[in-house]
Amino acid sequence: MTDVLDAGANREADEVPATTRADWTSDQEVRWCPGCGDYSILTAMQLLLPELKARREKTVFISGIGCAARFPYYMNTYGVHTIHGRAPAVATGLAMARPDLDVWVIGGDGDMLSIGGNHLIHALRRNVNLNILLFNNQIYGLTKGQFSPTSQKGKVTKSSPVGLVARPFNPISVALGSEATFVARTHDMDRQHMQDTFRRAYEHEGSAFVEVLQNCNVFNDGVFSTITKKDVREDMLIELNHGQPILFGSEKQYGVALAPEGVVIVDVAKLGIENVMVHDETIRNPSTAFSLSRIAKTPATPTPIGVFRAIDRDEFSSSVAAQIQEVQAQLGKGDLGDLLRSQPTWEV
Amino acid sequence: MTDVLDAGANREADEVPATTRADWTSDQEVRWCPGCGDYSILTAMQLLLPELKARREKTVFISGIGCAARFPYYMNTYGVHTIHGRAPAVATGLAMARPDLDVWVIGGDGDMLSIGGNHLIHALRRNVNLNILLFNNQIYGLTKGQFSPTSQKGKVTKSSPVGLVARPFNPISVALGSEATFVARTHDMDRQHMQDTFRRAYEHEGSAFVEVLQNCNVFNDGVFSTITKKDVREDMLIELNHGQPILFGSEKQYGVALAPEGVVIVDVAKLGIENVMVHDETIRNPSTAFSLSRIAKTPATPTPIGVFRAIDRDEFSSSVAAQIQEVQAQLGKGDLGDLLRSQPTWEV
Amino acid sequence: MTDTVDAGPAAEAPAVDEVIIRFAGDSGDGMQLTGDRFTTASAMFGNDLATLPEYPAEIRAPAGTMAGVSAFQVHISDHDITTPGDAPDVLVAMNPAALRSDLHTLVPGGTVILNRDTFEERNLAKAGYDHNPIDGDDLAGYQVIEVPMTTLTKDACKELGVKPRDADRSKNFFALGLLSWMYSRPIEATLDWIEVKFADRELVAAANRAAFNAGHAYGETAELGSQRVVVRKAPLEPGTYTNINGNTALSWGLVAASQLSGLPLFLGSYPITPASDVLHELSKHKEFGVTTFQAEDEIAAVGAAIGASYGGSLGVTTTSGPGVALKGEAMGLAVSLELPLVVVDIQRGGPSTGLPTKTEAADLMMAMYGRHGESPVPIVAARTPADCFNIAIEAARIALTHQTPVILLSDGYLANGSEPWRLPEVADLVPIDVVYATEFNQTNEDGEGVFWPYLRDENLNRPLALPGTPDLMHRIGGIEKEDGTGNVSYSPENHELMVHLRHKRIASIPVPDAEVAGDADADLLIVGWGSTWGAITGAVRRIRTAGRKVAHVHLTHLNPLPANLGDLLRSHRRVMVPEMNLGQLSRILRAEFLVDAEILSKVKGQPFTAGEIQHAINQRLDELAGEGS
Amino acid sequence: MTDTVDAGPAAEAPAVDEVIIRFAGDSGDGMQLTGDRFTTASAMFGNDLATLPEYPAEIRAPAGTMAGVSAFQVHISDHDITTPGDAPDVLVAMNPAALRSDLHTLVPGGTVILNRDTFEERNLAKAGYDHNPIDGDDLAGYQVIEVPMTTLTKDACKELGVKPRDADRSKNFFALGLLSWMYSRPIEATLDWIEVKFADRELVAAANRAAFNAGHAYGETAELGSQRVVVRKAPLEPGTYTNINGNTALSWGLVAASQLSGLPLFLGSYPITPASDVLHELSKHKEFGVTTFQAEDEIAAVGAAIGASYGGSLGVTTTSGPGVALKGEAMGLAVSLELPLVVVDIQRGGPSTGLPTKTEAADLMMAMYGRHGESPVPIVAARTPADCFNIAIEAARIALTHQTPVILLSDGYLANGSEPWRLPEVADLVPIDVVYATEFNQTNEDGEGVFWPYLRDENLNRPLALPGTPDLMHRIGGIEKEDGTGNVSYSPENHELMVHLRHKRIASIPVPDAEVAGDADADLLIVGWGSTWGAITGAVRRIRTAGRKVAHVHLTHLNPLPANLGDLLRSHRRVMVPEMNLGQLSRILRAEFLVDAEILSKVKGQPFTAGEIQHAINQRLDELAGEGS
Ligand SMILES: Cc1ncc(C[n+]2csc(CCOP(=O)(O)OP(=O)(O)O)c2C)c(N)n1
Ligand SMILES: Cc1ncc(C[n+]2csc(CCOP(=O)(O)OP(=O)(O)O)c2C)c(N)n1
Ligand code: SF4
Ligand code: SF4
Ligand SMILES: [Mg+2]
Ligand SMILES: [Mg+2]
Repeated sequence: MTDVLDAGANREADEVPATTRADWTSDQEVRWCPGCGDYSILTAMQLLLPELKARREKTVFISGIGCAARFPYYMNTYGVHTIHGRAPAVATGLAMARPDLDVWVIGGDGDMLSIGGNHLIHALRRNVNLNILLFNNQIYGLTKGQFSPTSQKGKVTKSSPVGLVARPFNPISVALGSEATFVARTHDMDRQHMQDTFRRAYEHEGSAFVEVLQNCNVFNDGVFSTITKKDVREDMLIELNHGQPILFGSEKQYGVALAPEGVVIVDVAKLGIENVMVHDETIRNPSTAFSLSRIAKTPATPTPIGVFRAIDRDEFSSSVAAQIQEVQAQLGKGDLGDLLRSQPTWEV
Repeated sequence: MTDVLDAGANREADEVPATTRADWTSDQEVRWCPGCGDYSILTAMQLLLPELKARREKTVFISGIGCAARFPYYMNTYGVHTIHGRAPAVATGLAMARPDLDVWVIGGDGDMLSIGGNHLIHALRRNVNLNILLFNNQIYGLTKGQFSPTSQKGKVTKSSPVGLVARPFNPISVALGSEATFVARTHDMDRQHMQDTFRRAYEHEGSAFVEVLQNCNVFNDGVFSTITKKDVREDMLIELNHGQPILFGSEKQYGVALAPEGVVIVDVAKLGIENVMVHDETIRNPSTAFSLSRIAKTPATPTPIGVFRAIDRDEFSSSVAAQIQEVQAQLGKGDLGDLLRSQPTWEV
Repeated sequence: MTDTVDAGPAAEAPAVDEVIIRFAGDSGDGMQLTGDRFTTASAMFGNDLATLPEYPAEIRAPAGTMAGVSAFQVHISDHDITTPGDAPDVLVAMNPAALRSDLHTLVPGGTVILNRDTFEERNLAKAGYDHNPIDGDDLAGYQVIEVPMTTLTKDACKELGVKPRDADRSKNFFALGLLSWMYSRPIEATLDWIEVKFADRELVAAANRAAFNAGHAYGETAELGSQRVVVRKAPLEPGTYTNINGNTALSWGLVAASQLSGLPLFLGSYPITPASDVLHELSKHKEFGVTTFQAEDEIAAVGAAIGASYGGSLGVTTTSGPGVALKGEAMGLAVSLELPLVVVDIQRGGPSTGLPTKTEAADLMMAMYGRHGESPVPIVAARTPADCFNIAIEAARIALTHQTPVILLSDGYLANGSEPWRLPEVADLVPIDVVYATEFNQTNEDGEGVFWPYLRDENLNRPLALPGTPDLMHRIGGIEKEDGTGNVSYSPENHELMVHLRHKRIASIPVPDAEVAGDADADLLIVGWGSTWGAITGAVRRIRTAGRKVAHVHLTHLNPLPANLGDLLRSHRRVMVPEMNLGQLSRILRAEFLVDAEILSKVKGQPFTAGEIQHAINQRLDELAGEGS
Repeated sequence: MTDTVDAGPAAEAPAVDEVIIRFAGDSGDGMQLTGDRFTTASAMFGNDLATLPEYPAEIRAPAGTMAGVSAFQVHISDHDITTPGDAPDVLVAMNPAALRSDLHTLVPGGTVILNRDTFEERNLAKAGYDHNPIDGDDLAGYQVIEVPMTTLTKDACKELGVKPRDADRSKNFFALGLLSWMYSRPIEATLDWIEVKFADRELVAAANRAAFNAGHAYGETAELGSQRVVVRKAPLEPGTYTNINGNTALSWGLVAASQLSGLPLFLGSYPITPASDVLHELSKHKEFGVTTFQAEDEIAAVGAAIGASYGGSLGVTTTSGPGVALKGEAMGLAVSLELPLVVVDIQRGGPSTGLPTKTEAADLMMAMYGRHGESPVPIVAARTPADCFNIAIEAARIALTHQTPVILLSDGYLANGSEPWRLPEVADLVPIDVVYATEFNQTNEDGEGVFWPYLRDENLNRPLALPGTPDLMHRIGGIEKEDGTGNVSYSPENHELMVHLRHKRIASIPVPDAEVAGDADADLLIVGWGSTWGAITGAVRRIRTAGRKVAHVHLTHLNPLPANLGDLLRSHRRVMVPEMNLGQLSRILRAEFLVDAEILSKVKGQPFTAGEIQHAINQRLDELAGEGS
């Protein structure tokens, strides 16, 4: 067992053997509905990890319950399919115990924003080294079609037969309100963008939160098609690129600019390119990122994708470990006999 | 029982008898530590409710567990001291069942942001008609001094003997990230400000979230004294007043202004009063309010108090009730016999 | 929508007293719908019946594989029956996977009807066959009817202009037509239903109609004449019937309880299989003033139900095992607050996520003990799908008249299974009397009226004063409180008093005496609870028909237990408790009555068959006879 | 820090064999500290002892009221004792509220030492006295020693320049000095302790020292000579001793288990009374590589412990009843995953929030059954404060060697109570052998090595392969899985197999046989578990000393039960089970062994006294004698 844990230390030492997608594919039959957006996310991941030169034995997928949460079964890595909503909690313990691992957390909008909302926001606040992917299909897929906390107001579902009354969360806003250090959005129709985003998440030290817009073609088909379909993307997806002006549209004719009430979409020709906002992921104040998260009011209006925020901050597990190391450096490793004698003792 | 529920309907009809603080004071001995900030919050509430011409029998305090959560026992109203973290959930059910009541939710930073964080953000998202007061003392008082999710990084407590590793939530940011329609902050050293703020919360239709900075003189004494003590307030508290430029300091020499990375504190003389931000609670986009919530980085730097955001939006319980009324208006009140025959039947 | 139907044109076909048919195919093949329509037609024809839908675990498995098989078993008869049948007489297999997965359930010599078109290489491989079973020995000993259902359906649809791919989706109606012919089912109701259901998709309606007619005609023309039989009407009690599943019955029972008590129904729930349908059903009934609240999790769901109950609603929360495990702390609060609350647990296979779509009854002990401290709650259990209606009312009645959370246990089998239900007269349902306090009930030292929220009546129950009631303002909470005043109290004596009071007031809730079915003087007593009722009853009938004696007691109330139960248990030489767990009721009986109650356990995610219980009874009777001699 | 102390100057004082002293005062009066110091001095002197701290419920009550009374009872003796005593011989009452609340606990004729200065109008009123008890009949029948402690303390401090208000805070040291004189306690250790404790607050140290000396001198000078006695050393087994409370012992036991197993200790916890001190204590021991994680709630706490355990740590979660009620679902996950996990429940008064600072032992049934489905877990319980050390190791040993969650039951009485503990030799502690898989354990159809996470060994346990182990990548989850491969499986047969395997592997965990204390041939057997050990043992000793026969079995393992228990139970005419609940172990014994085990219940938030159990035993013995004759 010491070997296993120490293997982490030597990780950089040995060369990582080259792998292919097949190496990352488990022997389990994939059991999502034909056409489900989850397939393309799985593919993106299975293609990315070989590129990252990740080690399969050092990679763990932790999930809750839901269609999305079946993900770990299909990865030829370590994996735990836990219980509904609790994946961030289980993953936090694992990441703390084993800083040598790459821990991915996978869950749906119900799993991580409904029952698991609290664990999610606390993991983000703590900045635990987790790559958290929330597959947002704005519905409960596995339980066959109830609304979720990201479903749009008015939505008719099995549990809202005359239309949903409540307004949804904006997952990016929730994450930013919870002090997340890395916040991004991507979607299941663009494999390259997913890979780029997942790569960034992987490289981030601390909690990386990625919302993946995902189509549930059985219970919520086409909910993102107004923005993610190939032919509308240019006009409807606002790609955020660090250091670049935020422009979109077939001619890059639209841009994003600061306004008193937050950032707004502007006509570049009218406003002048020099007034278009240049995206900076690294601003420590999350206000601008938050403002960007508010551009899209529904999944049918232009929506930013890419990395909203990516800042450096002490990672939780390593800070915890550092405290332990400091104490041990100061006091030496604990001796059980001494501990037992640490209160007043007497001899008989 | 019909009488009781109907009493709500006639509420406006009868004149509300004048009450005094004594009428709102229960016969139970108050059991907080001498000097606890909770006393002044209690006083503020007991003084405010007579002014509001509220009815005692229509007022319910729902709390979780913690020192703060003892609050209901001391109010001569209806009250339920529930379990740790669940007050927003219980209150949601009550508010939905009884739109005629004024439901207040009281809890500490542990109760509502640690174990109860998820219920809080969902109540805010739904915009249920609750007045939610979070007594933030940045500590677990009742369990005698562990850190809470609002405790500052580095804080030494019983459960963080060599200093707390994680960064805190900013309750205002959390609330705004959760779509809260009313978000405010006040503190236990200023009775008038508390009353003004609680009054606004009371008048708001939907979830009103108020963070009350509260001193726990036993386990976290003076944590807010750098900003709330009488002699420093002018310089350290930034009062937000709707329609007014955001100014503070003994000479109103400081102000708040928009900057690319969010709002910042400025020297009025240098920047010119005309560039100081005029506070507008009613902007629907929460970005500016969020930005304001980020001004104070620790409880020792200038901190905005007052109402950050107050917008109108469909209240949850009444929307739910409206759906029922609509269906009933359309179909008439349900008949049980018809229900039983609503599937194919046959005679034997 | 009451239809009267006659026996139809097939009156001349030979009669059989019952038949068990199992429709099996891919999840995408519409087997649940097919089974459901066949059931409805049979119900309306006048048979007694029972159904067992079985669908794959939550996730949608790859088409054509064993994991993707969805089945629906229906038992129809000319007499009173209680189970969906031990083993089907007929298996309709829409693809090789269905055949492979379900053939073993068929009775020896039974009939297999298969869709010939699907038995080609790709599908055979997906099903895991390395050969074609039609050509091998697999089907030896069965009667096999091969029908090219896909082809025939497509042919029938061709002239309608339906694309072949779309026509393929109608092949289940072909099967339904064929089976309707074989069992002489009335066809009008089905054709009408197609009309209504697909009213806004005319082409689909036409295709389904064409497929159904083609299937029906196929029986006539394909020399299957010898297969045609009729199952005559069962001598059911006169009345209006509907075919109902457990979750619908339960939902309606909750609506009924709301009407009977005059309290608005508030459901706080979080979706979970197999309980979600109650949330769906109740969400549809806003005309009854029902409020449904899909909460962020199970704890919020029960919390909101408690809040609503405190406000004067009938507060209900519905879930399955994992949800109940989460609600324990909040239920303890309701115990301490002494507030009415109905907690519905539609049990499924456990532990943990377990087998979400499969049935089990292993949550009884959690219902009894799944809370910290001494935290007693009444428990009731439904025995048949239709019984869920009564039990929902009973649970609400206990909750509202004794100010206590009540746990109602159903299970996946009852939830989705159905049976004909003779509709009760609404006027015959007993109102639930709910009284709220409106006046002071005590005088303080100064002679002023005051309200004591924990002043107990003769049943040890406390008065509930709803918020909004003038003058009766008071505070309650989960901390121990003084009996009477309800003030927080840490007194040792008071705590002991309250622990005993809470225990006693639940233990003394009146419940009807247990009734013995079968032979009161039998050596062997079978004690059951919940959905085992059907299988036990079926078994007991068979045993007695065979001339042996056996007694059966079925418990509706699991806490408190009927007062006469101990005597009943002791008046038989041997007691056996069939349970879908490892022996939970039997442990309770042993602890309570020191009776050597023996478990007959089945934990396979499937209900007992009558045959399994019959076999176990015969074994015990043989042993007893041996001992006796 | 080992001190050796001799009997001191009071050797000539008359000896008594034991004394029970109760220090009582306002929460602000420092009674816990006073009791603690007196205890330490007595321990170091060589007495056997047991303590019972009692503090008000969580909230800080108004000063001077009954609700604010804090007390500390200590029992010191020259022989082996097992309880903090039935009724104190001496009550030290620092204010009227303390007198009023605790006087009734005193033995008839006992001694009351009171702080005269506090018996003035305001304090009397706050305590609810309408007269001064010193002047009334209240104290008739007791020996009363009135001491103006406040005045004398202030006087003693005056010359030090301590403000009177600050001096007032030292009056508990006056009381401690006085009692130290009365019971001839060594004083050096206390004076040293003051030095160290208040090292950085010199004036406080000086005030406390002055007050202590003044109290000690007061005994000498105030003609209290006749009160002076000595309680001689107890003949304890030779060794190094420390005085330890249950929560500290438990924390150290967990550290020891980590050392013995070579696994890092990971504690996921959420603060809750009376368990928080374990979190506090373990947070201090980073030198042992202990990671403590204060989670956002109890579910996250157990979730993180499961995650850490999966990663190769010793995963532990600590809480009290309400927390366990929340952890049920996650514990079910650990059952299904078959992962090691220790769940510590420091029981308190319930249901719901209940009596957070009071003791109770009513979570046994929840430990057994508080999860959905068949979800068995081993359960162990500690019997004394020091025993918490052993039990923590035992719980970890079972968890780590059988890959299962284990529930450890302690309670508020053990958690805060203390006793002298002979320190074990570290070398004598038995290592915990943990083996992780590092190699393939199966060959697939293609002859390649594969890893099957649910391939069982002869104890039915599965291999654990830690993430990071090359090649052994595999997936586990809470859905039912195929035995062997661990793949998701919905097969009925496999599910039944797994349910039985999970049951059997827990049921067959080897636990030591139960041992009988007392008379093996007695008619009456007392069966206990947990913290009742002290009171039962004390009672059994008294009964036997009085010449009657009684047997005592105390269970450490509650699931599975010792193999010989059934025979033991059946070999006595009568079985009585004292429990701080309404009969939870007795129900288990009844169900398991069909033995008429009778409950002796106490649910007052307080431990049994030996006298209460002695009384009940005598009653039963009388009845048995009657029957026998
Ligand atoms: C404690 C608990 N509550 C409820 C469920 C039922 N359940 C399973 S998945 C799910 C939600 C699925 O939605 P989402 O998380 O959005 O995932 P998706 O299926 O859409 O990918 C629910 C409610 C459960 N398994 N456990
Ligand atoms: C389920 C549960 N977990 C833990 C506790 C213990 N507990 C009581 S109050 C509290 C936190 C108190 O802190 P906070 O909410 O900030 O309130 P404060 O006392 O500071 O006002 C905790 C952890 C409990 N009562 N119930
Ligand atoms: S239900 Fe929706 S989310 Fe789930 S597998 Fe099917 S398409 Fe995908
Ligand atoms: S512990 Fe702190 S918050 Fe609690 S009553 Fe005392 S001072 Fe107030
Ligand atoms: Mg989803
Ligand atoms: Mg607090």
